[in-house]
Amino acid sequence: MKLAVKLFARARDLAGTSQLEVDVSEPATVLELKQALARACPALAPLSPHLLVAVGQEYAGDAQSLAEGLEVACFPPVSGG
Amino acid sequence: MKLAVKLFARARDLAGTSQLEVDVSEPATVLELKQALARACPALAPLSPHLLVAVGQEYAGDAQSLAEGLEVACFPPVSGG
Amino acid sequence: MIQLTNDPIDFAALTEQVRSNAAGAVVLFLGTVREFTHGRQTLRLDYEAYSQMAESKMAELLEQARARWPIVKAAIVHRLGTMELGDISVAVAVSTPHRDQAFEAGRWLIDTLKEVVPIWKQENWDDGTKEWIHPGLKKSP
Amino acid sequence: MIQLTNDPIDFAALTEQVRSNAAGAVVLFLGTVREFTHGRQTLRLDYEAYSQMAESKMAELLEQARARWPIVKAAIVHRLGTMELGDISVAVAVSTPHRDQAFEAGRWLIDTLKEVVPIWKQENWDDGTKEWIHPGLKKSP
Repeated sequence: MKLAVKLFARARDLAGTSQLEVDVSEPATVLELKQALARACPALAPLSPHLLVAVGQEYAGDAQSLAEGLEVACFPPVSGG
Repeated sequence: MKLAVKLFARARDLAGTSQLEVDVSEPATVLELKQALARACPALAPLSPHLLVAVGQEYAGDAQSLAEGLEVACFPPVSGG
Repeated sequence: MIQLTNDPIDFAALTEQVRSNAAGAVVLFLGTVREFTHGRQTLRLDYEAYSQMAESKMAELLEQARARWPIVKAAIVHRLGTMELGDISVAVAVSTPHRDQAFEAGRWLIDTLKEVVPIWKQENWDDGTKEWIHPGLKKSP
Repeated sequence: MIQLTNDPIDFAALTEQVRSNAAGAVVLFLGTVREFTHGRQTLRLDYEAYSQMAESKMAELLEQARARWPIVKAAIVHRLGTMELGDISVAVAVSTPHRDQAFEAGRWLIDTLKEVVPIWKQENWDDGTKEWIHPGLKKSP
Protein backbone atom coordinates (compact mmCIF):
# COMPACT_ATOMS: atom_id res chain seq x y z
CA MET A 1 0.00 0.00 0.00
CA LYS A 2 1.04 3.58 -0.47
CA LEU A 3 1.25 5.82 2.58
CA ALA A 4 1.64 9.58 2.51
CA VAL A 5 3.94 10.44 5.42
CA LYS A 6 3.88 13.95 6.82
CA LEU A 7 7.31 15.28 7.81
CA PHE A 8 8.15 18.07 10.23
CA ALA A 9 11.04 20.26 11.36
CA ARG A 10 14.52 18.93 10.50
CA ALA A 11 13.01 15.80 8.92
CA ARG A 12 11.12 17.98 6.45
CA ASP A 13 14.20 20.12 5.77
CA LEU A 14 16.41 17.08 5.15
CA ALA A 15 13.83 15.42 2.92
CA GLY A 16 13.12 18.69 1.13
CA THR A 17 9.39 18.04 1.27
CA SER A 18 6.61 18.11 3.86
CA GLN A 19 5.08 14.86 2.62
CA LEU A 20 6.73 11.71 1.28
CA GLU A 21 4.89 8.89 -0.40
CA VAL A 22 6.26 5.46 0.49
CA ASP A 23 5.25 1.98 -0.59
CA VAL A 24 5.04 -0.80 1.98
CA SER A 25 3.75 -4.31 1.50
CA GLU A 26 0.76 -5.34 3.57
CA PRO A 27 0.51 -6.19 6.40
CA ALA A 28 3.00 -3.52 7.44
CA THR A 29 4.27 -2.29 10.79
CA VAL A 30 5.71 1.06 11.86
CA LEU A 31 9.19 -0.52 11.74
CA GLU A 32 8.66 -1.47 8.10
CA LEU A 33 7.46 2.04 7.37
CA LYS A 34 10.66 3.47 8.89
CA GLN A 35 12.75 1.13 6.74
CA ALA A 36 10.79 2.11 3.63
CA LEU A 37 11.26 5.80 4.50
CA ALA A 38 15.02 5.33 4.82
CA ARG A 39 15.15 3.67 1.39
CA ALA A 40 12.90 6.30 -0.20
CA CYS A 41 14.82 9.18 1.30
CA PRO A 42 18.45 8.48 2.26
CA ALA A 43 18.77 12.11 3.39
CA LEU A 44 16.83 11.17 6.53
CA ALA A 45 19.55 8.72 7.60
CA PRO A 46 21.19 11.02 10.24
CA LEU A 47 17.83 11.27 12.01
CA SER A 48 16.64 7.73 11.60
CA PRO A 49 17.41 6.24 15.05
CA HIS A 50 15.54 9.16 16.59
CA LEU A 51 12.54 9.51 14.33
CA LEU A 52 9.13 9.29 15.97
CA VAL A 53 6.09 8.02 14.15
CA ALA A 54 2.50 9.07 14.77
CA VAL A 55 -0.39 7.07 13.35
CA GLY A 56 -3.82 8.61 13.50
CA GLN A 57 -2.23 11.46 15.48
CA GLU A 58 -1.06 9.10 18.24
CA TYR A 59 2.52 8.05 18.95
CA ALA A 60 3.09 4.56 17.54
CA GLY A 61 5.63 1.92 18.54
CA ASP A 62 7.64 -0.09 16.02
CA ALA A 63 5.32 -3.09 16.26
CA GLN A 64 2.11 -1.19 15.54
CA SER A 65 0.42 -2.24 12.35
CA LEU A 66 -0.55 0.21 9.64
CA ALA A 67 -3.55 0.37 7.39
CA GLU A 68 -4.35 2.36 4.31
CA GLY A 69 -6.11 5.66 4.92
CA LEU A 70 -4.57 6.31 8.35
CA GLU A 71 -2.81 9.64 8.83
CA VAL A 72 0.90 8.95 9.28
CA ALA A 73 3.57 11.43 10.36
CA CYS A 74 7.26 11.15 11.06
CA PHE A 75 9.33 13.66 12.99
CA PRO A 76 12.37 14.13 15.24
CA PRO A 77 12.05 14.77 19.00
CA VAL A 78 9.78 17.67 19.92
CA SER A 79 11.05 20.97 21.33
CA GLY A 80 8.00 23.15 21.93
CA GLY A 81 7.46 25.23 24.99
CA MET B 1 12.32 50.42 81.76
CA LYS B 2 9.02 50.95 80.03
CA LEU B 3 8.46 49.33 76.65
CA ALA B 4 5.57 50.10 74.30
CA VAL B 5 4.62 46.76 72.74
CA LYS B 6 2.71 46.78 69.46
CA LEU B 7 0.03 44.11 69.21
CA PHE B 8 -1.55 42.63 66.09
CA ALA B 9 -4.47 40.46 64.96
CA ARG B 10 -6.01 38.28 67.71
CA ALA B 11 -3.49 39.56 70.25
CA ARG B 12 -4.71 43.10 69.66
CA ASP B 13 -8.36 42.02 69.80
CA LEU B 14 -7.85 40.11 73.09
CA ALA B 15 -5.92 42.98 74.67
CA GLY B 16 -8.37 45.53 73.34
CA THR B 17 -5.55 47.83 72.29
CA SER B 18 -2.92 48.00 69.56
CA GLN B 19 -0.18 49.02 71.96
CA LEU B 20 0.49 47.97 75.56
CA GLU B 21 2.98 49.64 77.84
CA VAL B 22 4.84 47.21 80.09
CA ASP B 23 7.47 47.72 82.74
CA VAL B 24 10.48 45.39 82.90
CA SER B 25 13.53 45.67 85.10
CA GLU B 26 16.85 46.07 83.31
CA PRO B 27 18.60 44.09 82.01
CA ALA B 28 15.60 42.38 80.43
CA THR B 29 15.16 39.58 77.95
CA VAL B 30 12.35 38.74 75.58
CA LEU B 31 11.23 36.00 77.99
CA GLU B 32 10.89 38.58 80.78
CA LEU B 33 8.95 40.84 78.42
CA LYS B 34 6.52 37.98 77.69
CA GLN B 35 6.04 37.38 81.43
CA ALA B 36 5.47 41.09 82.02
CA LEU B 37 2.94 41.16 79.16
CA ALA B 38 1.04 38.21 80.68
CA ARG B 39 0.85 40.03 84.03
CA ALA B 40 -0.15 43.33 82.45
CA CYS B 41 -2.79 41.74 80.24
CA PRO B 42 -4.22 38.41 81.47
CA ALA B 43 -6.51 38.38 78.42
CA LEU B 44 -3.51 37.35 76.33
CA ALA B 45 -3.11 34.10 78.29
CA PRO B 46 -4.77 31.81 75.68
CA LEU B 47 -2.21 32.96 73.11
CA SER B 48 0.82 33.13 75.31
CA PRO B 49 2.63 29.89 74.40
CA HIS B 50 2.35 30.88 70.75
CA LEU B 51 3.16 34.59 70.84
CA LEU B 52 6.03 35.77 68.67
CA VAL B 53 8.13 38.77 69.57
CA ALA B 54 9.87 41.09 67.13
CA VAL B 55 12.54 43.51 68.31
CA GLY B 56 13.68 46.16 65.89
CA GLN B 57 11.43 44.48 63.30
CA GLU B 58 13.33 41.19 63.56
CA TYR B 59 12.08 37.97 65.14
CA ALA B 60 13.64 37.63 68.60
CA GLY B 61 14.25 34.50 70.68
CA ASP B 62 13.46 34.29 74.39
CA ALA B 63 17.09 34.94 75.38
CA GLN B 64 17.49 38.12 73.37
CA SER B 65 18.09 41.19 75.49
CA LEU B 66 16.02 44.33 75.22
CA ALA B 67 16.97 47.97 75.43
CA GLU B 68 14.97 51.11 75.78
CA GLY B 69 13.99 52.76 72.51
CA LEU B 70 13.84 49.55 70.48
CA GLU B 71 10.62 48.90 68.60
CA VAL B 72 8.94 45.86 70.14
CA ALA B 73 5.96 43.96 68.75
CA CYS B 74 4.12 40.85 69.86
CA PHE B 75 1.78 38.79 67.72
CA PRO B 76 0.38 35.30 67.10
CA PRO B 77 1.52 33.12 64.14
CA VAL B 78 1.26 34.83 60.77
CA SER B 79 -1.29 33.87 58.11
CA GLY B 80 -0.69 36.13 55.13
CA GLY B 81 -0.65 34.99 51.54
CA MET C 1 10.19 45.02 43.81
CA ILE C 2 8.06 44.54 46.90
CA GLN C 3 4.87 46.32 47.85
CA LEU C 4 2.03 46.37 50.35
CA THR C 5 -1.07 47.97 48.94
CA ASN C 6 -4.69 48.59 49.77
CA ASP C 7 -5.64 48.55 46.09
CA PRO C 8 -6.46 45.62 43.81
CA ILE C 9 -3.29 43.92 42.56
CA ASP C 10 -2.52 44.47 38.87
CA PHE C 11 -0.97 41.05 38.21
CA ALA C 12 -0.55 41.76 34.49
CA ALA C 13 1.61 44.82 35.16
CA LEU C 14 3.56 42.85 37.77
CA THR C 15 4.23 40.04 35.29
CA GLU C 16 5.29 42.53 32.59
CA GLN C 17 7.74 43.98 35.12
CA VAL C 18 9.60 40.71 35.52
CA ARG C 19 9.75 39.77 31.83
CA SER C 20 13.23 40.05 30.32
CA ASN C 21 15.19 38.91 27.28
CA ALA C 22 17.54 37.23 29.75
CA ALA C 23 14.75 34.96 31.00
CA GLY C 24 13.25 31.90 29.37
CA ALA C 25 10.69 31.35 32.11
CA VAL C 26 8.27 33.42 34.15
CA VAL C 27 6.20 32.01 37.00
CA LEU C 28 3.38 34.03 38.51
CA PHE C 29 1.58 32.88 41.65
CA LEU C 30 -1.69 34.45 42.75
CA GLY C 31 -3.34 33.81 46.09
CA THR C 32 -7.08 34.37 45.71
CA VAL C 33 -9.95 34.47 48.19
CA ARG C 34 -11.53 31.01 48.14
CA GLU C 35 -15.19 30.58 49.03
CA PHE C 36 -15.05 27.24 50.87
CA THR C 37 -12.55 25.99 53.48
CA HIS C 38 -13.23 22.55 55.02
CA GLY C 39 -16.88 23.02 54.13
CA ARG C 40 -17.20 26.42 55.78
CA GLN C 41 -18.21 29.37 53.62
CA THR C 42 -16.20 32.58 53.54
CA LEU C 43 -17.94 35.87 52.83
CA ARG C 44 -14.75 37.97 52.75
CA LEU C 45 -11.31 38.24 54.30
CA ASP C 46 -9.65 41.10 56.15
CA TYR C 47 -5.86 41.29 55.98
CA GLU C 48 -3.70 43.35 58.27
CA ALA C 49 0.08 43.72 58.50
CA TYR C 50 2.83 44.93 60.75
CA SER C 51 3.68 46.97 57.70
CA GLN C 52 7.28 48.10 58.09
CA MET C 53 8.44 44.69 59.29
CA ALA C 54 6.40 42.98 56.56
CA GLU C 55 8.06 45.09 53.90
CA SER C 56 11.51 44.46 55.27
CA LYS C 57 10.83 40.70 55.46
CA MET C 58 9.50 40.66 51.90
CA ALA C 59 12.66 42.44 50.70
CA GLU C 60 14.75 39.89 52.64
CA LEU C 61 12.90 37.03 50.92
CA LEU C 62 13.79 38.44 47.51
CA GLU C 63 17.44 38.74 48.54
CA GLN C 64 17.51 35.18 49.84
CA ALA C 65 15.86 33.88 46.68
CA ARG C 66 18.43 35.75 44.57
CA ALA C 67 21.19 33.98 46.51
CA ARG C 68 19.66 30.56 45.78
CA TRP C 69 18.44 30.87 42.20
CA PRO C 70 19.63 32.83 39.14
CA ILE C 71 16.71 35.21 39.29
CA VAL C 72 16.51 37.78 36.53
CA LYS C 73 13.69 39.80 38.11
CA ALA C 74 11.24 39.16 40.92
CA ALA C 75 8.37 40.97 42.59
CA ILE C 76 6.01 40.40 45.51
CA VAL C 77 2.87 42.40 46.18
CA HIS C 78 0.54 41.75 49.11
CA ARG C 79 -2.80 43.48 49.40
CA LEU C 80 -4.21 44.57 52.77
CA GLY C 81 -7.72 45.43 53.91
CA THR C 82 -10.98 43.76 52.97
CA MET C 83 -11.10 41.32 50.07
CA GLU C 84 -14.12 39.76 48.44
CA LEU C 85 -14.38 36.25 47.01
CA GLY C 86 -12.00 35.76 44.08
CA ASP C 87 -9.91 38.84 44.90
CA ILE C 88 -6.14 38.52 44.70
CA SER C 89 -4.51 38.84 48.13
CA VAL C 90 -0.92 38.20 47.05
CA ALA C 91 1.07 37.98 43.82
CA VAL C 92 4.59 36.62 43.38
CA ALA C 93 6.27 36.93 39.98
CA VAL C 94 9.72 35.65 39.13
CA SER C 95 11.74 35.25 35.94
CA THR C 96 14.79 33.01 35.49
CA PRO C 97 16.74 31.57 32.55
CA HIS C 98 15.13 28.10 32.91
CA ARG C 99 11.75 26.92 34.14
CA ASP C 100 12.81 24.67 37.02
CA GLN C 101 14.41 27.70 38.69
CA ALA C 102 11.31 29.85 38.23
CA PHE C 103 8.99 27.20 39.69
CA GLU C 104 11.30 26.52 42.63
CA ALA C 105 11.91 30.17 43.43
CA GLY C 106 8.23 31.09 43.08
CA ARG C 107 7.19 28.22 45.30
CA TRP C 108 9.82 29.04 47.92
CA LEU C 109 8.88 32.73 47.95
CA ILE C 110 5.18 32.14 48.62
CA ASP C 111 5.83 29.30 51.10
CA THR C 112 8.32 31.39 53.05
CA LEU C 113 6.17 34.52 52.88
CA LYS C 114 3.40 32.55 54.57
CA GLU C 115 5.78 31.50 57.33
CA VAL C 116 7.64 34.68 58.16
CA VAL C 117 5.98 37.84 56.86
CA PRO C 118 3.88 39.46 59.61
CA ILE C 119 0.53 39.61 57.86
CA TRP C 120 -2.67 38.09 59.22
CA LYS C 121 -6.03 37.25 57.76
CA GLN C 122 -9.36 37.30 59.45
CA GLU C 123 -12.14 35.08 58.14
CA ASN C 124 -15.63 36.53 57.84
CA TRP C 125 -17.73 33.35 57.83
CA ASP C 126 -21.20 33.21 56.35
CA ASP C 127 -22.70 32.66 59.84
CA GLY C 128 -21.63 36.19 60.74
CA THR C 129 -18.63 35.19 62.89
CA LYS C 130 -15.13 36.52 62.43
CA GLU C 131 -11.97 34.56 63.16
CA TRP C 132 -8.31 35.47 63.00
CA ILE C 133 -6.33 32.70 61.35
CA HIS C 134 -3.23 31.79 63.37
CA PRO C 135 -1.67 28.50 62.25
CA GLY C 136 -0.96 26.18 65.16
CA LEU C 137 -3.49 27.83 67.47
CA LYS C 138 -6.88 26.54 68.47
CA LYS C 139 -9.78 28.46 67.03
CA SER C 140 -10.91 31.51 68.90
CA PRO C 141 -13.68 30.80 71.42
CA MET D 1 -9.04 25.62 27.18
CA ILE D 2 -6.26 24.85 24.73
CA GLN D 3 -5.17 26.90 21.74
CA LEU D 4 -2.50 27.18 19.07
CA THR D 5 -2.19 30.70 17.75
CA ASN D 6 -0.06 32.82 15.47
CA ASP D 7 -0.80 35.93 17.51
CA PRO D 8 0.89 37.27 20.64
CA ILE D 9 -0.39 35.48 23.75
CA ASP D 10 -2.61 37.56 26.02
CA PHE D 11 -1.46 36.05 29.32
CA ALA D 12 -3.57 38.45 31.38
CA ALA D 13 -6.78 37.30 29.67
CA LEU D 14 -5.67 33.67 30.07
CA THR D 15 -5.08 34.17 33.79
CA GLU D 16 -8.44 35.89 34.22
CA GLN D 17 -10.04 32.89 32.53
CA VAL D 18 -8.80 30.47 35.18
CA ARG D 19 -9.59 32.60 38.23
CA SER D 20 -12.49 31.31 40.28
CA ASN D 21 -14.06 31.70 43.73
CA ALA D 22 -13.45 27.96 44.15
CA ALA D 23 -9.68 28.45 43.84
CA GLY D 24 -7.24 29.80 46.39
CA ALA D 25 -4.26 29.57 44.06
CA VAL D 26 -3.44 30.41 40.46
CA VAL D 27 -0.13 29.52 38.83
CA LEU D 28 0.79 31.00 35.46
CA PHE D 29 3.86 29.80 33.57
CA LEU D 30 5.22 31.74 30.60
CA GLY D 31 7.94 30.48 28.29
CA THR D 32 9.73 33.46 26.78
CA VAL D 33 12.37 33.80 24.06
CA ARG D 34 15.72 34.02 25.85
CA GLU D 35 18.62 35.82 24.23
CA PHE D 36 21.52 33.61 25.35
CA THR D 37 21.78 29.80 25.45
CA HIS D 38 25.13 28.31 26.52
CA GLY D 39 26.79 31.55 25.46
CA ARG D 40 25.23 31.61 21.99
CA GLN D 41 23.03 34.51 21.02
CA THR D 42 19.53 34.02 19.65
CA LEU D 43 18.06 36.56 17.23
CA ARG D 44 14.62 34.96 17.02
CA LEU D 45 12.86 31.60 17.14
CA ASP D 46 10.54 29.95 14.63
CA TYR D 47 8.00 27.51 16.00
CA GLU D 48 6.07 25.00 13.95
CA ALA D 49 3.56 22.34 14.95
CA TYR D 50 1.84 19.25 13.70
CA SER D 51 -1.22 21.24 14.58
CA GLN D 52 -4.10 18.79 14.85
CA MET D 53 -2.02 16.30 16.83
CA ALA D 54 -0.57 19.09 18.99
CA GLU D 55 -4.06 20.30 19.87
CA SER D 56 -5.26 16.82 20.69
CA LYS D 57 -2.17 16.18 22.87
CA MET D 58 -2.62 19.48 24.69
CA ALA D 59 -6.26 18.57 25.39
CA GLU D 60 -5.10 15.15 26.65
CA LEU D 61 -2.62 16.84 29.00
CA LEU D 62 -5.41 18.89 30.56
CA GLU D 63 -7.51 15.75 31.03
CA GLN D 64 -4.61 13.90 32.63
CA ALA D 65 -3.86 16.83 34.92
CA ARG D 66 -7.52 16.98 35.96
CA ALA D 67 -7.31 13.31 36.92
CA ARG D 68 -4.29 13.95 39.14
CA TRP D 69 -5.04 17.30 40.78
CA PRO D 70 -8.26 19.04 41.88
CA ILE D 71 -8.03 21.58 39.08
CA VAL D 72 -10.69 24.26 39.05
CA LYS D 73 -9.73 25.67 35.65
CA ALA D 74 -6.74 25.28 33.36
CA ALA D 75 -5.60 26.62 30.01
CA ILE D 76 -2.66 26.11 27.66
CA VAL D 77 -1.83 28.37 24.72
CA HIS D 78 1.16 27.84 22.42
CA ARG D 79 2.15 30.40 19.84
CA LEU D 80 3.52 29.39 16.43
CA GLY D 81 5.55 31.27 13.84
CA THR D 82 8.37 33.74 14.36
CA MET D 83 9.05 35.12 17.82
CA GLU D 84 11.39 37.91 18.82
CA LEU D 85 13.44 38.11 22.01
CA GLY D 86 11.23 38.32 25.07
CA ASP D 87 8.11 37.13 23.25
CA ILE D 88 5.91 34.57 24.98
CA SER D 89 5.93 31.22 23.16
CA VAL D 90 3.75 29.30 25.61
CA ALA D 91 1.47 30.04 28.54
CA VAL D 92 0.05 27.55 31.05
CA ALA D 93 -2.46 28.77 33.63
CA VAL D 94 -4.04 26.63 36.31
CA SER D 95 -6.19 27.27 39.37
CA THR D 96 -6.71 24.90 42.29
CA PRO D 97 -8.03 25.15 45.86
CA HIS D 98 -4.50 25.09 47.38
CA ARG D 99 -1.11 26.29 46.15
CA ASP D 100 0.84 23.03 46.21
CA GLN D 101 -1.63 21.60 43.70
CA ALA D 102 -1.35 24.61 41.38
CA PHE D 103 2.46 24.53 41.38
CA GLU D 104 2.57 20.77 40.81
CA ALA D 105 -0.03 20.77 38.06
CA GLY D 106 1.50 23.79 36.30
CA ARG D 107 4.95 22.25 36.44
CA TRP D 108 3.71 18.89 35.18
CA LEU D 109 1.76 20.49 32.33
CA ILE D 110 4.70 22.44 30.92
CA ASP D 111 7.18 19.58 31.50
CA THR D 112 4.91 17.09 29.76
CA LEU D 113 4.03 19.49 26.96
CA LYS D 114 7.72 19.76 26.19
CA GLU D 115 8.00 15.97 26.01
CA VAL D 116 4.95 14.95 24.03
CA VAL D 117 3.32 17.81 22.11
CA PRO D 118 4.54 17.85 18.48
CA ILE D 119 5.88 21.38 18.28
CA TRP D 120 9.42 22.28 17.26
CA LYS D 121 11.52 25.38 17.54
CA GLN D 122 14.22 26.54 15.18
CA GLU D 123 16.98 28.77 16.50
CA ASN D 124 18.05 31.75 14.44
CA TRP D 125 21.53 32.38 15.83
CA ASP D 126 23.22 35.75 15.57
CA ASP D 127 25.83 34.28 13.18
CA GLY D 128 23.08 33.85 10.60
CA THR D 129 22.69 30.09 11.01
CA LYS D 130 19.43 28.32 11.70
CA GLU D 131 19.10 25.14 13.70
CA TRP D 132 16.12 22.95 14.54
CA ILE D 133 16.20 21.95 18.20
CA HIS D 134 15.64 18.22 18.68
CA PRO D 135 16.52 17.04 22.19
CA GLY D 136 18.77 13.99 22.15
CA LEU D 137 20.07 14.61 18.64
CA LYS D 138 23.44 15.95 17.65
CA LYS D 139 23.37 19.43 16.25
CA SER D 140 22.68 19.79 12.58
CA PRO D 141 25.84 19.83 10.45
